[in-house]
Amino acid sequence: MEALQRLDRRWLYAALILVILLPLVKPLGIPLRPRSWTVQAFEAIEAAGPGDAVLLSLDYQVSGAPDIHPQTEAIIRRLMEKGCRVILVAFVDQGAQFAIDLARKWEARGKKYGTDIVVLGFAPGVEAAISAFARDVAAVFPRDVRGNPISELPAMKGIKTARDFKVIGDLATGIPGPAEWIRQVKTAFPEVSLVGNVVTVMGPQTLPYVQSGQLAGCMIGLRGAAEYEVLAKQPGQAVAAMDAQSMGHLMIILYIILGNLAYLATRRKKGSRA
Amino acid sequence: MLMLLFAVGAIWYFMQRARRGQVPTVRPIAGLQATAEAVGRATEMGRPVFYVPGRTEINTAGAAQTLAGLEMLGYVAELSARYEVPLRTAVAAPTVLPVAEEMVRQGYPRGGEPGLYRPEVVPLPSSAQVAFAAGCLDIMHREKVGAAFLIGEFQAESLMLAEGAAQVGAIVISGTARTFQIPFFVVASDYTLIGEEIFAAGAYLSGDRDRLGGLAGQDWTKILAVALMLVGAILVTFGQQAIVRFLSW
Amino acid sequence: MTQQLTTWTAALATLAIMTFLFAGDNKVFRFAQHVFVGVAAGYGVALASSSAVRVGWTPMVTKGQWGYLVPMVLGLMLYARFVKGFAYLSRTPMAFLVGLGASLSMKGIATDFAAQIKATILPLNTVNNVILVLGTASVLVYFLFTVKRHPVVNGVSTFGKWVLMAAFGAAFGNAVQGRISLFVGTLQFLLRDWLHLIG
Amino acid sequence: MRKEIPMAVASICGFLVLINFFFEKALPFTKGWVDTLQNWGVVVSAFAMGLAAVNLVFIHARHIARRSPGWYNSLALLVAMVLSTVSGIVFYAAPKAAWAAGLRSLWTYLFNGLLKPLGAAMFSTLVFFIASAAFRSFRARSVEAAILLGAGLIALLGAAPIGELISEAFPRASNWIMDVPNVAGNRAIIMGAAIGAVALGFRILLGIDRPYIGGE
Repeated sequence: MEALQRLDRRWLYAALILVILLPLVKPLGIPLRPRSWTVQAFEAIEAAGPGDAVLLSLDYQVSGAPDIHPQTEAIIRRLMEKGCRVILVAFVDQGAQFAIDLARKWEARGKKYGTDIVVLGFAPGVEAAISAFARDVAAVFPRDVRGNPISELPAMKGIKTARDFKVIGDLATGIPGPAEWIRQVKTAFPEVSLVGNVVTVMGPQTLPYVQSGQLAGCMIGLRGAAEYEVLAKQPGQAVAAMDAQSMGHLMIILYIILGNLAYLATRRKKGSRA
Repeated sequence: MLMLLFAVGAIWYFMQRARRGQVPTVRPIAGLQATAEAVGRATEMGRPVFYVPGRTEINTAGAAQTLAGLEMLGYVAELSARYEVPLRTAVAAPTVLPVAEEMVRQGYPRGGEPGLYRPEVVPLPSSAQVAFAAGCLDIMHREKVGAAFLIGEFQAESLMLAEGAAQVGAIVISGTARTFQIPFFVVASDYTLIGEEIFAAGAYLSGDRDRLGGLAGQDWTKILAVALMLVGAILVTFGQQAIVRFLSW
Repeated sequence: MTQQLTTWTAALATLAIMTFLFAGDNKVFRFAQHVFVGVAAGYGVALASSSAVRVGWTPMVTKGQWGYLVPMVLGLMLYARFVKGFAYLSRTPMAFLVGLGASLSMKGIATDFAAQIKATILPLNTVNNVILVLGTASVLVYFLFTVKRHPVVNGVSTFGKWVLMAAFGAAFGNAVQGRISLFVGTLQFLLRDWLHLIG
Repeated sequence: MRKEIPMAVASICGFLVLINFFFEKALPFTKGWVDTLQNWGVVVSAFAMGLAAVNLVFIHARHIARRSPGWYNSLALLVAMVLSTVSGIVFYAAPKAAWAAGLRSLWTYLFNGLLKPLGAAMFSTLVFFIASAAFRSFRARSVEAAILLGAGLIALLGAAPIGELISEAFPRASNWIMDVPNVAGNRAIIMGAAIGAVALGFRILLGIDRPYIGGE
């Protein structure tokens, strides 16, 4: 056991990489059951019908993107399929470029920029910006990222304040996140339907807002994206990642248990000597 | 609205009371009590004490945590002077460096025997997280520290530091208010100051009356919350919505 | 072509960071890290300046909203901190941001305090509801610092600590899960976009 | 005056926002004022975002000038920064102009080829620190740590789809931890933080705390 403790950490790393890599190449197909908060989020987003405007705020940084961006992809795919109007915005600088790339991708697939999807851009100032945006969209974004006045965009027709969106999804890696959106938007417009889409680490601290009804639902990290893909019956890259995810969990659990067994063993040895 | 008035009122009232000399007493905080024990153990082992007051600048959102970490540093400096054990402090942010030096300089004489050991404050790069952590690990390994204090705002480096300290056999006392990092600190160190405990410890050690009074005011706001919750829940069980209605208003 | 160049650069950048795992702090890793900080900073500047133009400058010159001159001047005053002797000028815009931020976050008293109390007022007819109500209350009690110690308070506060630890357990699990997800995402990129090993 | 003006600015802005928040119906004219303040806030924040960059320029220019060890890294940092600043500004200022096409693709290249993968890779290495810490230092040293680790293991197993294959009980237990003790614990933390924010805000608006001064 003590020899195990002195094991070069690189062996631990290599074993972990291998175990995660294999199921990516050769999937196991473990079934996935959506959890209650994801189902709530899915239903809240489903409430948007053809022609309804949905706001997605991409408040994430590149560092957390692999955990949250699949959610954005899955939600937009579903909304495009249904013919909703998707409006993208960012209150974290790095989120804006993801939005621009997504719009271009859907344009290439035959959707019309400005009608089906539009990117407003980024606004600095965190809570001040969110509050200002919620109260008057045009004051913060008189033009979209491509320089078009938003009054001329069909996608923005009839949108003056946060109230005019059928659903708002906040996709966040930190601050601002759902807590800030609730604080600035729900206080001004309690009737707005807000969904919290967060990276996995933020999941636990976001759930109290779902229980209190301040959020209509919550999607947590890559698994949240996978559950959404299952619910929308369009399995994609997030579902494909879940087997690897499972194996990673097992490996870390194994490490913790081995480590604690070694710890107990050395403690018992010390105890018997004393 | 009423809540805000109550909170502000309570904080104001206890602040005034504290200024008049009725300073509230702070409950014992396990991590703080363990501090003396940890410094003592390092002395027995004949190894230095190592201190990191977080990695963040003093003028950012994490400032309150850094400040609490620095106040604890003053206390640890006092203890290490009393036990005559060397103290090493690693500081990341340029704005924190002078404050840390000041804390050590003020804390040392309080423990008597100034000048026996020269406490060292080591500046390390802050913009690169990994480089900072590597610098700390280097100190811990080279000096074989006996006690390590990691108190302030930490991000992902929390793990590397706590693990490194445990590897050299140091007793580890950690504290942060960053919710993501607390779990890692709890499982990887001997004592952890959890969340608001670092602010309370800081206020307690600083003896600042405004802050201690503010602490009492915040406590009474929490007590109001607990009372509303419990009474409300009991009433709701019997079909009475009075408190819920009061809160919606 | 550009797409391929981008993918290759991205793959090499990923591998450069990964060298840290097997070779420790090394030259390649440090270089990649510096490039990251540089691009990120430049990215921020570019976005910030374009939004300053969009929200401040354009309405000012095209619609004659000269009021935006005020925040522009305040914004420039921030940079006085780099000029010896005029550093104090940067305090006013900082104070503006701090005052605005502090008051905006005080709105939390409604959404993070009153609304949370309301959500905790649940009928005590299920075990879960009882745990939720008593758990929230006792964690709050654990975070009381100036109240006289009393056996009942101590007992409640210990229970609060256990609830808190279970909550941190959930946070721990999620943190580990999230880190695995990030790594899985990175591997997916390498295998799919770069090596074309998976679909 | 050097202290009084900033203090007054912080207090007036703060109180206006609060008055509007609580009395918008009674005092409708405050909405316009606060809207203006917030729009100004967006503009000032935009300027503030440049501060960190200026700081970086100072630090790394000094490294290069002194040829201190690793100065070429500083040079790379500054070059990367200049390239992304210039191409980014052009990307946003001239979204359609033909002359800017090259710079626009440079910008996209910098984001997708460098920024995105580097950030993601850096954070994905964290899983390895967790792995080695899991093996060496995550110990059930005390009752608290034991509860935490136990709940953590259940949460971890229940959140993996494979946990469900092993036993139905894992996802159920994990969801229960997330829905009940987690909500209770985090809710209390959220409430504590809200009160803390009020205490801090109150002291800032009254000028007792002046974080905007500091660093004399």
